[in-house]
Amino acid sequence: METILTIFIIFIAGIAGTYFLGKLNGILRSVIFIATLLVTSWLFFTAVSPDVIIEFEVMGIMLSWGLTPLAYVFAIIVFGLSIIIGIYAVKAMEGQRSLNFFFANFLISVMAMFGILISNDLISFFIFWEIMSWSSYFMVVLNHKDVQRSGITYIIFCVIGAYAMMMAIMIIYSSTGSVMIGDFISNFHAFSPDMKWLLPILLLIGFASKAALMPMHVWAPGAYSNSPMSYTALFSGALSKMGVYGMVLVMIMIVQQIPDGYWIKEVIAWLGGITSAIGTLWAIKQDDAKRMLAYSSVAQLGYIIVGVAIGTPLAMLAGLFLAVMHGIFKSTLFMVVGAIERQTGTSNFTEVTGLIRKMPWTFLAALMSIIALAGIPPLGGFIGKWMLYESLMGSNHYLLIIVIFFSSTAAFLYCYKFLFGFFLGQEEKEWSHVKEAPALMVVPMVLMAIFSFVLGVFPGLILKPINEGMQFLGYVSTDNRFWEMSMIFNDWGNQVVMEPIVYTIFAIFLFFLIFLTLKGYKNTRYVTTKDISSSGEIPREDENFTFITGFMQPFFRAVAPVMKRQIDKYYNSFGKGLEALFDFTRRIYNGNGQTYALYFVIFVILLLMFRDSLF
Amino acid sequence: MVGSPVLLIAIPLLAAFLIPLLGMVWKESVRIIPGLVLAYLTFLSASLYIEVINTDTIVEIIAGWRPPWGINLVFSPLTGFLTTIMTFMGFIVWLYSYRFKRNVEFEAAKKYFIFLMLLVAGSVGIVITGDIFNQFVFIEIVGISAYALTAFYTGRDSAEAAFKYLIMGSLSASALLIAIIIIYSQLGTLNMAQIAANIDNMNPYYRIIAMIFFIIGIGVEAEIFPLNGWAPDAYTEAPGPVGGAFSGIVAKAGIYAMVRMMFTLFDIEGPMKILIVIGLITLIVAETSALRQEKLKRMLAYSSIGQMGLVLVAFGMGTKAGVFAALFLMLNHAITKPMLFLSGSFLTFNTTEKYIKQITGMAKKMPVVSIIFVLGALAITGFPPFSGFWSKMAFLSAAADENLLFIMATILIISIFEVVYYFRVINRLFFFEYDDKISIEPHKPGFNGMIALFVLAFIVLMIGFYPSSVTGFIDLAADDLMNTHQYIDKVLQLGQTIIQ
Amino acid sequence: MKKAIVIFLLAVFGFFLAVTFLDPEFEIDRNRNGVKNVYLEKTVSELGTANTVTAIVVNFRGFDTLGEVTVLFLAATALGSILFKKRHHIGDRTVLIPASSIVSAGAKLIFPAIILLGAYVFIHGHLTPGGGFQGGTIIATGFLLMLIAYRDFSISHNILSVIESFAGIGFVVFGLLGFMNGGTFLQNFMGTGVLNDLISGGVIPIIYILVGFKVAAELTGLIYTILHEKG
Amino acid sequence: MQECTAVRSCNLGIKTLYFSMDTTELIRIGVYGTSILLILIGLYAVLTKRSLIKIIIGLSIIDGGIHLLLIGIGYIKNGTAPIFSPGSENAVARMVDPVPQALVLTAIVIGFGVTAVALSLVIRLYRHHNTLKIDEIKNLKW
Repeated sequence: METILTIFIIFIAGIAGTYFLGKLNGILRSVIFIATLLVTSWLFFTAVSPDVIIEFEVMGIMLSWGLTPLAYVFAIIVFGLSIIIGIYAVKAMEGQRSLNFFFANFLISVMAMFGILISNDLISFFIFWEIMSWSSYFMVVLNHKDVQRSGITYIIFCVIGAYAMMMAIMIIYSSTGSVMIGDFISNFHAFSPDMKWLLPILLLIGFASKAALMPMHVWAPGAYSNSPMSYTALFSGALSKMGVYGMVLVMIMIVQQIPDGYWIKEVIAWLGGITSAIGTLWAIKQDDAKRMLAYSSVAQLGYIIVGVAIGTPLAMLAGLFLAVMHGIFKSTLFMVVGAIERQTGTSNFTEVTGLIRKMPWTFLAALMSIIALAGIPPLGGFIGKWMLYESLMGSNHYLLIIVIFFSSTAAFLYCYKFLFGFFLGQEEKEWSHVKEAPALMVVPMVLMAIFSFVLGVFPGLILKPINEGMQFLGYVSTDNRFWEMSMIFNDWGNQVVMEPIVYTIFAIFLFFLIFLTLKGYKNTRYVTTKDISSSGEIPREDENFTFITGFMQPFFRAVAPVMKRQIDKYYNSFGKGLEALFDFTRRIYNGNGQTYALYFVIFVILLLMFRDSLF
Repeated sequence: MVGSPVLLIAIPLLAAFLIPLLGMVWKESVRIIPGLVLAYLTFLSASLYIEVINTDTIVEIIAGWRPPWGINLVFSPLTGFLTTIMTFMGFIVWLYSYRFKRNVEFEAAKKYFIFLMLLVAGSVGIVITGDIFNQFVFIEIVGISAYALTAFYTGRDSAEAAFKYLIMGSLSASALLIAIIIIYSQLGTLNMAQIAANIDNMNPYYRIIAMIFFIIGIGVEAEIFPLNGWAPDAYTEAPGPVGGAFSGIVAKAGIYAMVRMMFTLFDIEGPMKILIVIGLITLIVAETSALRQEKLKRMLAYSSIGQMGLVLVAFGMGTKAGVFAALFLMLNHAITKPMLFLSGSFLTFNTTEKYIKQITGMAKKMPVVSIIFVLGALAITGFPPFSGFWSKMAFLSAAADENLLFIMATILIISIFEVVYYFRVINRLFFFEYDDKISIEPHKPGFNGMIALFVLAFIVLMIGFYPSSVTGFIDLAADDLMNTHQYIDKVLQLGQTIIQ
Repeated sequence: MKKAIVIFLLAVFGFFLAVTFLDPEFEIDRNRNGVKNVYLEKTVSELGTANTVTAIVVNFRGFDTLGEVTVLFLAATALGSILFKKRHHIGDRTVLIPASSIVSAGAKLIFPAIILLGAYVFIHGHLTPGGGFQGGTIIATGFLLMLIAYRDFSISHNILSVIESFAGIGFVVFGLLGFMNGGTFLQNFMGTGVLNDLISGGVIPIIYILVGFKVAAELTGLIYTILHEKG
Repeated sequence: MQECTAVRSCNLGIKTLYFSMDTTELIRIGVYGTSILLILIGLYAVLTKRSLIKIIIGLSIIDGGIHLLLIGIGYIKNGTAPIFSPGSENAVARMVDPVPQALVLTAIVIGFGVTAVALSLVIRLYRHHNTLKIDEIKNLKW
């Protein structure tokens, strides 16, 4: 039996077991759930080798499964994240509704992502893609919140993407007679010029919809913020990377074969840049941590796409590295929000303050992730961004670099807001009862934070698989010669050259933290958030004067013109207009039998009159 | 030889005449006998179908007169395929409606089951007959059973729906008769095979006129666009299982009749613009009308009409791949849409209006039925790994082969609407809180109904995970439809051997 | 306005119909190699039936007739189903005007004659113009006359239903007997006898008589149901 | 398929009607003309009359026209009934086509059945809506 098939069987057994045995006993459900994830990951990391290819035939179409080095990089994200998030979810979801469904569906999502990664052909790729779509959809609406709006928006963009992809797949199948990704790539030059443009664009629409690229990003905030946080961690961390995976394949393998494909790359890169800028701006504006992180995810995926779209070796390295890092720190942050929401009951910055003493470990995880997100040196995000800037410089995208730099800097604002809003500032009495999250939730978060530190200091750990994946994509091997690509790597390529500085900074930082924690208990004067007598204003009763209220007003005044035009609104009015139109057209069926008889006669006459052109 | 195709018609008719007599003796028999008959028909049809696949097409002659003179029944891989689906679905609908409403009285139940049985028998007749006038008679049998079933419930607007259906049905019957008149006056025969053999001798003008009247005559049963005003009303007002029977059985028979006419009778080669145009318009109008429906069954009805349009487009491509896709779509639709209708009518059991908002949060109360409904919705919108995906894929692949990019794009865009309205219902069902004020009192589904639903769900999953289990059959059926000469030869050579 | 549109549409439609049917060429190809000649030839030689139309209706295209009988049966059943009420009062007539004495006296006189005529028509269906449908209809008119003439004239629904069922079953059973004896459904498996004898034509007269009974019973039932319907 | 002549439209039978006053032609055109007229009258009733009963009458008139048309195509010059009697066996050539007659028998019965069902539906509708106006009976729409 092939290992891949074994993994699938274990997954299916796990899904069934989680759902049906879970009805009997909650502990049994958790055990099966975790065991499924562990066993499949173990099997994957130990026994799956890239050379094994399984082929079988469905409806006369040859399908084939096998692991490519590129997919391996993404599989690391998927399996790594799913185990850690899975452990977190077991505790975090306690007491929520439809748990059997949640855990079974979680496994379905993981299985679908695994399936996407091992698909060597477009049909099974598409099947798993769609399974991922609907399973994630059911997670988005699982909370019964804003179902008809954000849920439907999500599914619309899912199917737009999926159908664009399906159209491309079917055109490929009917012209080449094969659905193998490899065959498609090698036969691409034989397509007609029109198809050479149409196919990559359709495929890119499909992938961009999952990766939340700019015109198709509107689903992301609603979907990310409405799913249970334990799933959003996976959603933003791993699921959206599937879109990136597809884009990598298309951008490198296909677009480079188009004579004028340069323009597609530029357009996608710019879209990525604009996405990151807009996402960042909107993230700053949010008051709800979930929505903020959702917009932040959109922005971060923008960076990744910029890297992938530029396509120079360093840019690709940066993109993929950022993809891994984003998976790690963004899922940590979502887990943090999940923990805070579980402990306090809300995820709004303006309500919760001063949790640093109540939830120190959560704070630690949040801090590390925020640092990674903002791209401050010792942590992983820095290296990714550095490489991205360097590659943009190297490929003369100076304007784009400004956009990226702007959004990257602006990201500090929401990072600060997140950290400050939740953890720092005065403690409110309201939140005095809040306790640290259970160990089962804290450990995964801290573990992830440690990962992002380790990868920031020893990026070689993850750069090696990425490098192999890039060789698969046709890049020249740079194995162990990373210093040639970027100046920040040391001679062996597995560490960052400024490691002594990093260690120092980190040690000072840690010391400072401990100092603050110890000192802080003694010299603090407690005032409520309403107490702003120092500023000489008299607040009204209904105004909520935390630090977060009216945060960054001057900044927003500056960027207001950009934010006024919101793409969601256009989509909304377009959708409303369509519905109104259809509501009008269905009045054709006016309910009068006589009118139907009149249609009958008109139809006969029309057919008789246009018989020459119709038959 | 397990039996003869003629038994597919004779047995239900015999049973229909017998039921009133037996009902006087043993009241329960009016419910049981139709079930036995339909089970027997399913068995007979399936075993004949297997035999036909392994050996050769059966051409059954009636009254001892060889094909050009007598009426003949053709049981080929294509007709056998459809017949088996129809009889099976008939049995499922019977299983579901056995004790559907406990309070239905004996008289009403007797009539209901007679109509249901004859609806199935008539649809089977439309499919297996080899004579155009005979097809007309069967269309009328189906029509009258359908009117009566539509108007089954008193106290609702069912009579209104039935009356609209009747007006359209009656007009279409007239059109069909005109077509038959033209054909008979030109060719002097009513046998499909002989018409097909001689169609080239026919004056091209009359050929087109006859075709137009045929399209209109059959179009009402096949639910094509301007003629389908009755369909949403009838589907809505008919009893729940009957909606399933309409979409699973009657519409299929209508589509078959139209396709047989285009492919065999008038022997059109290549793409058929008319079918593509009509199918696309039907699809667009129906799916967009479904978008804002407030009633569950009406929404399902529009969806059903839309799917029929899709099937017509697929047939209209006129290629083997197109026919394959169309038959696959028909199979999936025949399984899935009744599944939706049946589970939907359990969900809205205790209401006559069947508003979608009345099933808000019903999944908490009726989880299994709701899950089956979702399964059907996912299958019909073409989400893998359920059955609808494969047929949609086959369709798109056929369209891509013909380079019909515009049609592919149109259909995919329309599919988005389909996804939207189905998911709105799913959301209401699962992801809304049950609300005493809006939602209706849940109904405990009957044992037999659940079995029927489980069987359908099993088939949906089976086709979804292992499409090769049915594609072989569909492939044979598509070959059979494409090969007009074989059809003519098979039927007419019987006659020739007798003459000499 | 609406009428003008309709008239315009109908004018266009009528034009097309006229172009189709009034064209002399419509008749040109007629019956070149039609089935009609075979029917005319074989009716005498193989079926021994004088009336070709009957032979076609009952034998050559007997399957149609079976369907047709089913349609009638369905219509009768549908009527009962559509007008079904929980408590069906028999005896409450919608038509309440009493018939004049001339009608009632005449009806009594004419009724047996009508029945006899109907029976004659369907018994001789294979020899003379007429047959089961025509005869059945005549008999039903007789009952209609009686229903109009006498307000308290009533017919047992059960008896009608039994006749209907037995006739229908008989039709199918004769078809199946043909299936067993001759190999095909509705086959004329009995000896044909001498042309123009009353007992000739094999099963054709038998089936047509059954059809006659069935039609008579069904039409009477239809009339009876509608007549007793309170609006 | 494509070569069907557009000129045909002008080629009505009217010329024949005036210039070759054959009895057969007259009968033929009379029968067909009448049946077309009946169909149109029936359609007119169906499309414009508001009363359900009149619509049903219209449907029946359409049926009647079509039955007439059906019978019409079986007619041949100086034809006799297709019934054999002693001594008339050789009259086969003069017998009219029996098939349309058989078909029309079936069609009439079917039309009758449909009409009966339609009338019963009208009774139900009247019971439910208390009106016979078709444009007032449209609870089911859109």
